[in-house]
Amino acid sequence: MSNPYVPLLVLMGVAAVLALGGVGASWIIGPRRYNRAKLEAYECGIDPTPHAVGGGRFPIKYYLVAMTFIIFDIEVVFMYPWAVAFGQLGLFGVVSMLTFLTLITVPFVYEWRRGGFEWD
Amino acid sequence: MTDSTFPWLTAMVVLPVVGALAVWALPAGVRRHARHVGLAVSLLVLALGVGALLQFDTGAAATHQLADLVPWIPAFGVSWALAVDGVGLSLVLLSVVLVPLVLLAAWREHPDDAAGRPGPGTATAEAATVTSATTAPVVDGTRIRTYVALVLLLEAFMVAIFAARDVFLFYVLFEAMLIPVYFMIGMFGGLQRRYAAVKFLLFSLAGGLVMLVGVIALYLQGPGGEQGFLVDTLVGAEMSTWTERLIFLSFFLAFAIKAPMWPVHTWLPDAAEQAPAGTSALLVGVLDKVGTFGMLTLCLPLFPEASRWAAPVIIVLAVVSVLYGALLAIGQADLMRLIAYTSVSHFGFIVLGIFAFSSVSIQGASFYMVNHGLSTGALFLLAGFLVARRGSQRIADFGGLQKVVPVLAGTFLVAGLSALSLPGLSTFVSEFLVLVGTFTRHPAAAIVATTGVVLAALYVLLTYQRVFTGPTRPELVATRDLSTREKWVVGPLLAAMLVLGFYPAPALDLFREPAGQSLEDVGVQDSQPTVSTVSPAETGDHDGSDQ
Amino acid sequence: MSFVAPEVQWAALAPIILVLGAGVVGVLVDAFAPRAARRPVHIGLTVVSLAGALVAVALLWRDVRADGGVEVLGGSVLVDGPTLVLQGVIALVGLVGLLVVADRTDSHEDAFAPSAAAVPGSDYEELARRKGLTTTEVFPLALFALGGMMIFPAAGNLLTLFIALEVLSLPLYLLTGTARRRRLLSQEASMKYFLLGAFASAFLLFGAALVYGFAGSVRYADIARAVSVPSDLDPLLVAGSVLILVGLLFKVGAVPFHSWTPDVYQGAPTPITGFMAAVTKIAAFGAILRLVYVVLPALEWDLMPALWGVAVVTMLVGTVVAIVQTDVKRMLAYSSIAHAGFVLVGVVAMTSSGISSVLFYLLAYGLATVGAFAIVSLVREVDARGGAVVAEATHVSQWSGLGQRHPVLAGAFALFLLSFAGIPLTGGFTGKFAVFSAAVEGDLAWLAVVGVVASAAAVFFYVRLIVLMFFTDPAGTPGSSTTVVRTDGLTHVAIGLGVVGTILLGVLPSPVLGFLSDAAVYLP
Amino acid sequence: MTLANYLVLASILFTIGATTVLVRRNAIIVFLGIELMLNSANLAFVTFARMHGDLTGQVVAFFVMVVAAAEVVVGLAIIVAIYRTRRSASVDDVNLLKS
Amino acid sequence: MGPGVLAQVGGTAAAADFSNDTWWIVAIKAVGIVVFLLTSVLFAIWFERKVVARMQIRPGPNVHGPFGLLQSLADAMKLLVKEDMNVKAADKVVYIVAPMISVFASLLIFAVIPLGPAVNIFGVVTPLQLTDFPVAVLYILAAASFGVYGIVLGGWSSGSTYPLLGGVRSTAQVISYELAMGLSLVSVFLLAGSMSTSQIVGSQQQIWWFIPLLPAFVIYFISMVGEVNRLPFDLPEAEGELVSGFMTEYSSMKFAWFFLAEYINMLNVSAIATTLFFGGWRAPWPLSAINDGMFNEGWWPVLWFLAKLWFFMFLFVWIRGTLLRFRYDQFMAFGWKVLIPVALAWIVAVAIIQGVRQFTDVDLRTLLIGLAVAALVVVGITFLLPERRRPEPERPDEPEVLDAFAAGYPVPPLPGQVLPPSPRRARLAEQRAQDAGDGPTGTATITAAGPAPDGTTDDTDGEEEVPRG
Repeated sequence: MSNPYVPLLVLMGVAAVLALGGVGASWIIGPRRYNRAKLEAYECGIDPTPHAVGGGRFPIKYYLVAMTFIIFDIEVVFMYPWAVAFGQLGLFGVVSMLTFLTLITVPFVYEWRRGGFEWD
Repeated sequence: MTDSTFPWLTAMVVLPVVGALAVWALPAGVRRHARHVGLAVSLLVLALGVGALLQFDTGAAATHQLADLVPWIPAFGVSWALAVDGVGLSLVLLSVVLVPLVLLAAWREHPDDAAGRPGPGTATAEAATVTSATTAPVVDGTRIRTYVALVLLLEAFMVAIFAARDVFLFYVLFEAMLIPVYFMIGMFGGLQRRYAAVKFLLFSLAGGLVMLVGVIALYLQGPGGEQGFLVDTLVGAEMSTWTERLIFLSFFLAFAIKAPMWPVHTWLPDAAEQAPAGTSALLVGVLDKVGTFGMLTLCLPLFPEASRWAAPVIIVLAVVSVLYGALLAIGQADLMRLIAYTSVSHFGFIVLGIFAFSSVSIQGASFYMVNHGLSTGALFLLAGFLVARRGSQRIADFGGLQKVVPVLAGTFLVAGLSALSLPGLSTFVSEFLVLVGTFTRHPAAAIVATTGVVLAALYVLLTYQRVFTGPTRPELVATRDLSTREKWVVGPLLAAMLVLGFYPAPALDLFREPAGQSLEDVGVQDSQPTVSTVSPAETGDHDGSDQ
Repeated sequence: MSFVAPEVQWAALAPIILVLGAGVVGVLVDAFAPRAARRPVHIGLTVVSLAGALVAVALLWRDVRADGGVEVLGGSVLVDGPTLVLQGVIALVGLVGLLVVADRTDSHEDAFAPSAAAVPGSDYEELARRKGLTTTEVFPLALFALGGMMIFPAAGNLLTLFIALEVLSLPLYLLTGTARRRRLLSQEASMKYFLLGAFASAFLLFGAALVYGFAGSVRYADIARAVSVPSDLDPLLVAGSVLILVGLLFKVGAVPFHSWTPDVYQGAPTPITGFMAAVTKIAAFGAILRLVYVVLPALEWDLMPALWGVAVVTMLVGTVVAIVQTDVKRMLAYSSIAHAGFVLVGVVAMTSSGISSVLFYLLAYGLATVGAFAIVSLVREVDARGGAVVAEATHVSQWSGLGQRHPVLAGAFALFLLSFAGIPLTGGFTGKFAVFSAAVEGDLAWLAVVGVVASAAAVFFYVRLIVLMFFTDPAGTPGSSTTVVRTDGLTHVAIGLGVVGTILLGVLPSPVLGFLSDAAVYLP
Repeated sequence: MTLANYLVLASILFTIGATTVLVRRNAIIVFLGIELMLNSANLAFVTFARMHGDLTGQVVAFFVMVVAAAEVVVGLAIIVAIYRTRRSASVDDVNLLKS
Repeated sequence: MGPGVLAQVGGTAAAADFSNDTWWIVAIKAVGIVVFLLTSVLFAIWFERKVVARMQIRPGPNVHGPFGLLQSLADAMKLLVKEDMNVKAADKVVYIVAPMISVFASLLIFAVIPLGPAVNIFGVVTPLQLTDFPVAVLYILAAASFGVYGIVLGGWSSGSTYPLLGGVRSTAQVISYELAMGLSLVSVFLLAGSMSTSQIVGSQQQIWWFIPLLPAFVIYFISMVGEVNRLPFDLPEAEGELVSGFMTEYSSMKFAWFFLAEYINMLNVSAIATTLFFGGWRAPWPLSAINDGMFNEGWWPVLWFLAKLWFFMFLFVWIRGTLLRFRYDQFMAFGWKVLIPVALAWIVAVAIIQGVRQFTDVDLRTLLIGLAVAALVVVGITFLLPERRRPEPERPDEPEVLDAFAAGYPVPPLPGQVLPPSPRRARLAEQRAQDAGDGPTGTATITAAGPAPDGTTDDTDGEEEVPRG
């Protein structure tokens, strides 16, 4: 098996079959006795909040987290190859990565100071 | 006279610029003295002009003298090159003479100036503008310093352009002088001043930009280098026939717009109608000469072949201009428009003279330029006085003024007669020379153009009759006659016309040799040498022809 | 496989590092400095860094003149004559532009929102307004943009080009959305700019990929070598270079790719509009110049006709559409489109004078643009009821009579307009003359003719504004509709610099022209 | 499977992305189209890198990922700001500025 | 941290050799992984319930099968035969696919986890690992991130408020802690010189990385708990607030998949911790020395691996039994303000130490002394810095008088509010004032002192008067 990714495909196939099969099996086996209340969204028995239907709103802070995550995730992506090749890059690599980290830290500090990580 | 290395021409350019800046920067308290400063400066320039005239060697009028040559933009091959031959000098003098008169003419037309309101935009100022605009295009008092500064700036440009010996410099000035005129019309003109100003600017700029292409192309045809734009460098440049013709056309179009020739004259009546009288006098009297001056000093020497090629068409256009201008002048109801149309006719004569290619006609055309400046300047200024008194430009609003204001009527008549080239006035000499010179080469054109003289008599005399004769209209009874100041304004002009009419020889001396030189440049021989006033021996040593 | 650490000539990067470093420090200032101290510190930082960049450019110029330039970072950045000129011009014009950005008005109606992140009309915004906050982040953002712009024309490979493009664009997208007044307009302009800008940069990137596929390298020098040898892959190359040019032409607002310009110019805070109109164009044309003159000259027969067409259409559309505009900022936007066309005329000349003429034009245009928008930022509407100064008066009718009330300011604006129109004795004329003569020299006389026709038509709308300012009576009683707001004076300094520069470049352009023709030599 | 197929795929993706940008009116979708274009360019870069046996293309792809991330952040910030202002993210609604 | 260990960096261990694998070996391994995970989950659920029960001093499941071991199986069967509902407001396709994504992604990670060294399966010598490649850890992270889609899509597509908030919360949580997790792994790669799991395990022959990289391991451990939404970080499910969060609208097998995915993910992160920090399948120290490494060969290592794996599983349960749930802001603050900065600082420290050691002539002792001095200096400086005074929370100077009936129905006063004096009391006060009888100022004694002179400082810029148009 020369290509290391082929086994992955096999596993994915098995996993997919399992995932589909499980739901399918319960669909076949399970009883079906619906009524209106069962199909309503769950809100402790009172009528569902209308705005939740079709994509509700949620606090803006989540966007902020997502954006911050994207930036830092990219940073991490850069650090992996650097870490693996650490021995070959020499001092130049160390200094470059430290510079890079410094530059990444600056906005991090900025966001921190400006309350980007406060959850209120 | 004095140190011969004194840069007369440059001084005559720099002085008004400095004066304009000084006037513009006058502190708030003394702004009403702007006209004093302006007049003083313009008189100083006039003095310099006289000095330059004395310094000028009339014996070698075809040579460009009093030269100043400094590199300006070597990267483009542009130099600050000023020098004048006879024609240029005469036009420079015409400019520096007219400017103080124009300033003087505007002296009292801002009665509220003494209030000296520094803050612009108060309600009364607006009211004043509106009323003055409805009655007459007079100079608003609070903006006197702007007006004076603009006039001085314009003077600098005028002097420089008639002396420019660098094509690029000529072009730059050609365009730059539009700006002060534009503001003069737009800020101080009549009700339709915006329209007129924009029309003027767009026409001139369009022509100028076409010329710009020609300028660039011409440079590339020439030898180039750091003085590649000098006229002397460019004369005789090798170029293919059609290149030459196209470049010629680009230049000619710009000049034809400037010296309003039919059919690109339409901006002039509007501009003249709306501009204040002084501005019109400068605009038509001097500024538009840049067009004919350019034809004479740039087109002919730079594009001899193309000039010969285009001459028949141009002559036809010129004749059409003569007749068209005269005919329309007859039908005008507005005094200023009328004068403007007469100018269209006169410019037709000048162009005709230039492109008839005889030394006599060219000499006549050169002289015509000066004379037309004097007579039209006087007419506009006088018409301005009239309009200021009546508050209207409509000819129909006048009548019978002769009895009330005899001096005004008399001077107007003289100026008008000069416009129809009555013998004894200087215009007669020039017009006669033009027609004679033209006749030698294009008899038909000359004959047709001569009818323009008859038409001229019609429009001048009709106008005089409608304005000054007949029963005096009741509302005009109290009209003032010319004041001393106003007499001082028109007096010099009339005097000059008379003097040059009876004794044109000194002026003609200035033009004779340049005319011969032009003819030689364009490569045409006089068809009837006997008529020539040029001695053949003097034509060989022009500095620009022997490249 | 062994890795050899590259040797970096840091000195040659000094201008870029100074500016970007100041941006980084600026972020820290915003993080740590007390609120009251932020603005002064930012102004000091900005001025010092840009002045330092100018000095660095001047110092580098000696070496570059001697040896023609250096390749830094393995050819990623090329420091040669045009690079230094453009960096200097960018730093200079950027400095002037940032003076306007930095200014504050007496009426506390600044150009920038108290808190750009706040929802307009929300309590939070009201609170920020009452506390007198301003978005001081504009300074570091502008510095980052400037840093990107300084890299842009120096880029020596397609990757650097792309990165620089993004570094300069992203801050501008944000800056566009920070206007204090008409927030929604501003934000929408920001979004439009962002979407279209990202779209264009995607084109550039895909083009870069194709060119990389053709040449097997992203270095300009290698590509140029590969381009000169005909091969089967030529379609790849042509498609790639066209896509790259599309991305760049977008940045300069050339015509098929111009649709963002008027909206963004109108929506952005006016100081930012001036800043970006001037400096972005300089940087983007710098990049185009290098690409056209160094990388793709062998493709002249394939690309030039397209560029000619773009130049013609740009000039004509910019001019014609500007004529019908009634908003000053939109009009200036279309005028800037037309100017992009004029500059393109110089670019396609393909002569060495083409390079220097473009550089000169950009300098003249940049100074006048910054000055013009600075003036626009000062002319404000007055609230009819309270008499308070509110938003900028950008409708042309509101400018009527300005020349009578504020003759000096209106005079300066008229000067800038005349410079745009290319009236002699202004920098604009010298620039136009330079590019047109370069075009004629490059056997493109017809293009110069089109350019001349377009500039003749363009005069119309510039003149119309002058007519309004000087020849029309102001509407209403004085100060009731339109006024000029008083400021700390930085804007006036910028306007003054613009006026002086415009006149000097018009009357005595010789030293600059001489210098530029010396500098207009690219590293191979 | 030849490498050229990857190029065809990249071109198709690029076209889809560009079409999305031009046709769809929702800002987020337009934005996704742009991301698709960037990634198709990445694919092209990596494929060419493989063809030329040269690492540059892969390095470029890395940088492009970073840039795309930065673009996402800036773009989302702008879109969210408008969204909060207008409670809508459709490009059609952005009509204050005539296009 | 012996010098020998660190010197090993640079010479990376050999990767596992898969060249002998045939298609049926691969199939066996793949199916084996899935079966292993499913049974492990069943066991884990029982294990958790049992352990928690013991901690709470109760028996836990003990009815079905020996020790109640079949309890989980029974639960699973129950879910399978339950009614399968699709909520009306749901976005149908996404709603159904979301749980599948979750379980699908969670099943993938074990593909690159080495359960043991090369063994002989039906005559084929093959490593006890489905596959491996140079960026295996990157693959793990990718698969883990993919799993988040299941949660967020499930929450979004349900068309209901609780799931939406739960899904978003969960996403924010996972991505926040994924950063710290990713950063903590960097130092492992740095020392191991590889991202291939088998090579990382191979590189831990001398020492398990959790010893020299203890801070990284701690960060990893914390973030792995956060990553799988377990107590004390189980905010997305937070029964008290969100009634199970993103799973609220799910029932039957779809619910089972989410549930399954959560437990598989616990196994996953435990396996990763084992592989990256605890030597993978390697025998613990005293055993590894026995008989020339006998316990590191053959099928023995599977035992060590499972032991370590279940050690981590036990920790999960232990924590659940011990700790309380975080508040959401505490949780996010902890992630962003503690874990990530510490992780960054740790990377810098490792990079500097390794850089100086490898590329310069400075020896370790000097380096450590230098670092200690630097640390002391920094600490000293922090002592010198003036302590930031926390701004006093704004206390309302005077209790606000509440009009209890303003809304039309009576409401009780909030903190800082007081009810107005009752009419009777007011009369009384008036009476007293008159008794004092010395002037009209008397009434001032009971009314609040006038409005506090605040706000004046804000007004100095004079912006108040500017109307907004």
